[in-house]
Amino acid sequence: MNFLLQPLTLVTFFPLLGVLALVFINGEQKNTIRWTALGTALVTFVISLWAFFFSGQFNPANGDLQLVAKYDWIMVAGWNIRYYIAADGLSVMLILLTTFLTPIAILSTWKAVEDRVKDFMMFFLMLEVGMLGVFVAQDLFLFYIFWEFTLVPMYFLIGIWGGPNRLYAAVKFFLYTMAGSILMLLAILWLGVNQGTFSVPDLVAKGGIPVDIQFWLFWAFTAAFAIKVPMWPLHSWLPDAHVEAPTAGSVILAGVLLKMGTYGFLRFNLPLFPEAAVAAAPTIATLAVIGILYGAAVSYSQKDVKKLVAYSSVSHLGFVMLGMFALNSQGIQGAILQMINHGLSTGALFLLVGMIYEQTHTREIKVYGGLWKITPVFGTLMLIVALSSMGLPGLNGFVGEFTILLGAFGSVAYGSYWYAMLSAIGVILAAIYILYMFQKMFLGPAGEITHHHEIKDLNLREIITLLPLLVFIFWIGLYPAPFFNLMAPAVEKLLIPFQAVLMAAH
Amino acid sequence: MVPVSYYLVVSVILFTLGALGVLIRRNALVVFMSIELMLNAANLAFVAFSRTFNSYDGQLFVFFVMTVAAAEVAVGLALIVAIFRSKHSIDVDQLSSLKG
Amino acid sequence: MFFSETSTSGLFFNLVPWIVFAPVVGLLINLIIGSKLGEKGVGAIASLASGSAFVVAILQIISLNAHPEGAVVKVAEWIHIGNLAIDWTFRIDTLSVTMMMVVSGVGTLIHIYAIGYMHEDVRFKHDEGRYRRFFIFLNLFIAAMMILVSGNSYMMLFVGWEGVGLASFLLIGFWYDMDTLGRPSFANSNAAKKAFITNRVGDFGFLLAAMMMFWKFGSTDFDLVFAKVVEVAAHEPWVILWITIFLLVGVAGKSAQIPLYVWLPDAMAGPTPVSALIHAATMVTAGVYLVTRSAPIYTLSHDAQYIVATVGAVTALFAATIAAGQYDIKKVLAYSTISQLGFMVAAVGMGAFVAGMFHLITHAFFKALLFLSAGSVILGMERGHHHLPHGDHHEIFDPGDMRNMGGMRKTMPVTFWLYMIGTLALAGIFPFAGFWSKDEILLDAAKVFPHVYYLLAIAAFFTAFYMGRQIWMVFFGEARHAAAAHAEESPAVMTVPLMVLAALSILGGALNLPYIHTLTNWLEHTVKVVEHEGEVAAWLETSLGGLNPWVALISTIAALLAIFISWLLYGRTPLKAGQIDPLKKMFGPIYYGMENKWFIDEAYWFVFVDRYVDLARYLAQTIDWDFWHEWFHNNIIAAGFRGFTRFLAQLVDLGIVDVIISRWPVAVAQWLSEKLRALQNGFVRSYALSVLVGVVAILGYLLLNMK
Amino acid sequence: MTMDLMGFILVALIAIATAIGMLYSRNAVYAALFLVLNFVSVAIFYLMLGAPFVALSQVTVYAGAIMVLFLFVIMLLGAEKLPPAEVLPWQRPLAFVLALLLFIEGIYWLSVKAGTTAQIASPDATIGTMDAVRSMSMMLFQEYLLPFEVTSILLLIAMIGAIVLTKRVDKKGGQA
Repeated sequence: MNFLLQPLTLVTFFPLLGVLALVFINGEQKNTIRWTALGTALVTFVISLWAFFFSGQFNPANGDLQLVAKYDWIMVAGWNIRYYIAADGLSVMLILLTTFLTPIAILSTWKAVEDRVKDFMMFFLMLEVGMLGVFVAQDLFLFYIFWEFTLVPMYFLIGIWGGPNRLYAAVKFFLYTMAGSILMLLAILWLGVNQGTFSVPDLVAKGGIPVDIQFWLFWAFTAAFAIKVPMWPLHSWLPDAHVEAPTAGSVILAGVLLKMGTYGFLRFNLPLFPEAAVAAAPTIATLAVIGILYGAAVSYSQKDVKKLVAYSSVSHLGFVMLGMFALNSQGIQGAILQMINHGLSTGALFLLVGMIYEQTHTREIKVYGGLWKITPVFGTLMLIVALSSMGLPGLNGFVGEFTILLGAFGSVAYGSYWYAMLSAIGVILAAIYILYMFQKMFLGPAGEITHHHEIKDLNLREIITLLPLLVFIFWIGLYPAPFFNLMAPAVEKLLIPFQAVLMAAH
Repeated sequence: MVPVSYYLVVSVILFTLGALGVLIRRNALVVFMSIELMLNAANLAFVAFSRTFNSYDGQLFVFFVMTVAAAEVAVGLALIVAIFRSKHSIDVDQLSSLKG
Repeated sequence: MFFSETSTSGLFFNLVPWIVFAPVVGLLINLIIGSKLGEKGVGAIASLASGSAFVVAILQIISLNAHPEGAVVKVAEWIHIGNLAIDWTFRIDTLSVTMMMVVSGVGTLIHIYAIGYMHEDVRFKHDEGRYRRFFIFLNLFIAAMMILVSGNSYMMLFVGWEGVGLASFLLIGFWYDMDTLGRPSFANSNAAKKAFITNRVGDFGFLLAAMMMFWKFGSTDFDLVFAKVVEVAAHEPWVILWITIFLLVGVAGKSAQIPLYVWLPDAMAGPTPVSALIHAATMVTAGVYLVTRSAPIYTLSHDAQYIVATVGAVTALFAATIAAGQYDIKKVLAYSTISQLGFMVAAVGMGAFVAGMFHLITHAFFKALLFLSAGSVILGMERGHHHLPHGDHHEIFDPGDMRNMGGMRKTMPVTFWLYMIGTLALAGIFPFAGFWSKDEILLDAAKVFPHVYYLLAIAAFFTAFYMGRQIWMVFFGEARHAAAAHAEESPAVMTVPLMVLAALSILGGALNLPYIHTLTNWLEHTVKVVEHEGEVAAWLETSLGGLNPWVALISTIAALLAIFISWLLYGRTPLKAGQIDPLKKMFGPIYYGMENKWFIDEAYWFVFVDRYVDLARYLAQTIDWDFWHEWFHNNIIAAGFRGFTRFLAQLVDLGIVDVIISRWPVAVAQWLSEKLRALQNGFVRSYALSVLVGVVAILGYLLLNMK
Repeated sequence: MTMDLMGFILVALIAIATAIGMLYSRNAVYAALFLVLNFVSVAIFYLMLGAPFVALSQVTVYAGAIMVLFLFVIMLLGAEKLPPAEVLPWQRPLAFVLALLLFIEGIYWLSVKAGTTAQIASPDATIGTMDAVRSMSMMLFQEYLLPFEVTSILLLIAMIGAIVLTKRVDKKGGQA
């Protein structure tokens, strides 16, 4: 019983209770199923809040891993695999983001998913378990299991409830991610076998991996994470998956699944291979800068609004990577915040796009036009979210982007202003594609669809779905201090080994 | 008294002869008889041990063996008759249709 | 010059956040319950919000008189990471309060004006529901602009900087579903987008400057930056130069200087109060404020000052030439604004910060006056058009085209006189406000950068010319369109604020009269007034207490001459309907260029926009989709994988694995069974023999192993 | 050498001789007769070992019933002799060798185990009397009741089997 009541274990596996409950509900009782799933997700969110803020067991001022649950699991033949979960400032917000976005995503499916609702909700809750597991696992083996586990429900979510080309997208998503994961698995096994433990904190404390081997391990991990992020040029699965996935799937995919990649860099690549990370920083930064500019330019040219948002993720995640490998506190804290921001903003964008798609069944930008006049609430919310996405000061996107650029500008690891200066052009390009999208859909005269189709403004449920996201968009934009405070000690701890390494490298 | 081991020696000799008979005779009836001989040798050993351990179990076993032998003979001979009807021979070497 | 927060006790300094909160409260009220308040209520709430900010600004002046060193008021932390500390901190000093006064003062007047203007505008455009939205946006603008002028750090300034950009975007695109003539179109929203994106280019420069400041000075707070600036300038002068240039990019974006001025003429798509407030009086002067605020940095680099002053001066002249060739009443004023901003930028660029600020203030008065009067003219034209007997309201009618006007001094006398005052002030005629401020700039330019002086003087000449042209075309002569003949005067809610502005345009010069220098003394607390020791021409020695009679005389004569020439061309023989502009007859190709804005828009379009669109399309379609997503995926990854699997299946599996795992064992088994088959001879006896072999062997084994 | 031993040796020689005789008589009838003799001599052994009931059963069942059956079949089939045609040349020598080995193994085992089996334990008073038959019967119908009853079923099945196998079926039945 102690095992189950451990806060993080409870948070991680609570959605499974919902899955269990759903098993016993008749598939025809769709509303019961929806309420059960939503209730489960909400309770999970409440438990996660309790675990971090009200249980008294988590102290944000402490940069160490907390809420530890550690049990021996597979301890044969020198394989010290443990059930080891814990959280620190690096993962708290991502865990909360997951538990926060899941109920919102479920709420967004109320009318959108009518087919096989029970299966959908079961997969969705299982997906939540997988994602939470990824963020809490401190044992590489356990992490890998959760990491791969998330693929399965997502595969079905895309493959069953997706758009017309869903099977192609689902298979592509699955295979690309798997391909990267294999290399990571090799690296994990090497570490586990040679270092005698799979536990990340132990591995970090032990250190002493020779630099040339670090190099190989670093890039093996990078292969898995870079595909997930996705870093340019490994992004070609993303538009398919995003476009074909159902709205809730896109929200979770953009909001949380992509963050698993960036989180992976933060949790594993940086602390485990500091020398390799410093050596690779300029390379990663170059890819990130290309991703920022390329993603923004490609977004601008999209005809499908969902694709536009999908490519904008390439650009935004480029910022995250740029900040992370700046290897200073501004860059990394900005990167973590930007992960959250992207989850909120792009999640909200996908929700909004999904809401209009439900009515018109088209995502082509040019058939809209003049929507703001017909649907003022929808237009206003879209404007706020779009501005957040393009980084308007006062909204969340800016705080993340600015701190990232600032970190990159003064990064010792990069040793050049050019990365930040070129990425700052991304700020201009972001304005171009976001405003283009907003203008062509919401401004101007009524378009083909707007003219012939009776489009209703958002209803109460949809507003309630979006409202929590908007609250955070403003909160982070105006007063991000609580968020920075939550991660600052952990980031400072993460950076300690780099000071020496950077000193030696430059 | 004659030592029991003597009987056992005789039993061994009879058994060996019986086995030899199975192997070298082609006449199915004689093969059959050799089998009976082997059974007898075993029976003899049973009785000898019964005597040694002063127990009736051995003798009772002989009794059962005889019953089984009687049943065996009944069926075996019936088989031989049946085979003879089709093959017109009781030479076991003629019955090699199971050749691999 | 560090301020301590204790000095704020007992004063009004702590009220300063309300200059932002008041308009925010106003916009929230209008957003949430505005639909129930009615037009009057919405307008009143918004004006009241803006007026409250004005009151707070006045209270700050009172406080500053007692404590001229000012104060900083910290409201909350914003971004704190490591040694990066950016707070929501308000700064009260003479400079920021001056800007607050201008923004909230002019802003409030324009709010009141807009109550009347928008009441009619939404009716002409047939969308009365949008009335409320206008005031929400206007309050949003006031809030953002207040953040801009009152922030204590470059980053808080930047929040306002982008915030006013957003408000500008929303207001330019206010009639987002039509063009300026009310036809369904993307034109207005394109203008809005253009403004925002061009501003973003400027913001890009600002961001780079801010980041460089943080890494070189350790902060973006004004005081902390200025405290270290001398030290850094001594070691790394290039840092100062780059920061100033990056800031200049920001200034060029926001204050519409070359090369980023192109958005401002298009911004006239917004309703006229917007043009007056944002695109003439306040937002576009943010760049001037920024340079003035950054005075300690700019004064350290002569190169930077030279560049800024030159950019300003060239813009001033360049825009003035274009203004002379425009037909749209607001476009003329737009280019005039760019030109006047050039004056201000040139002034602050060469270190004449007080002169720049002075001109900023007077310009805010008279240009707001001009725009609002122009708005009054346009609405008058609309009304006239509306009342036309034949009622053909579907013909394409441009109420802002000066070629449709003429003789309107009779139909709109109040507006005419107000417009006249604005024109004289802008042309720099004694004793209107523009005379004093422009003169001060010219005087300083003559002292510091002679080439700037020449450029500005010519620009001043053009200014007087195009304003004269406008007056003659609009108000004199005969009506060239029936609408002009039937135009009606605007209501008091619009004309009263204009009269206030007119009064300010007349008396604004009193702020900084020679010998008295109220503004100089006032700003001295914040901006160190630098005395220049440049090559001072002998004739300048006659300068008396900041008024050089020669400079004043030359500019006044030039202005009068320009007005005279304009009278010769447009006033003596008024234009007839459909007649070609006389200037065009005289300077054919040159005028063609002026008329078409020297084709700068087209050039930008060709060089940047089209190229970017092409590049984006190429990247998206050819590179990303066709090549990377399709070709590479299908032909390299998928086909490669298929090839690999085929290789595995055919060569490895059938060629190696299958041979080892199945064919060889089969062969062995076959050979073995071929041999062993002989044992299976079918003879019962031989089987029995085998059994016996087994028996013997097993028995032997048991015996041998028996204990 | 006691009378007992001499008698034993005599009977043993007869038993072995008749066994060899059975093995080597070309005529199956002779073989059967040799076997009858052998059975009788074994029956004598049983008597000597104090198992008169078994001895009697041996004579009646084996020497009497079973061997008569054999003779009947031999006569019935008229196949008492086979033509000398050896198809398995190795069979015979190999059989001898194996038989020898088996014999040696048996003897070896006896010699090793001689310590425990060389002597007959002190003769029980009951064995060899009519009491013994009683005791045996008691055991048979009490302790071994189930096997005894099973043998009856076995015999029944054997009987049915023999009838089925030897029953001449018409050609149409297809049974050989």
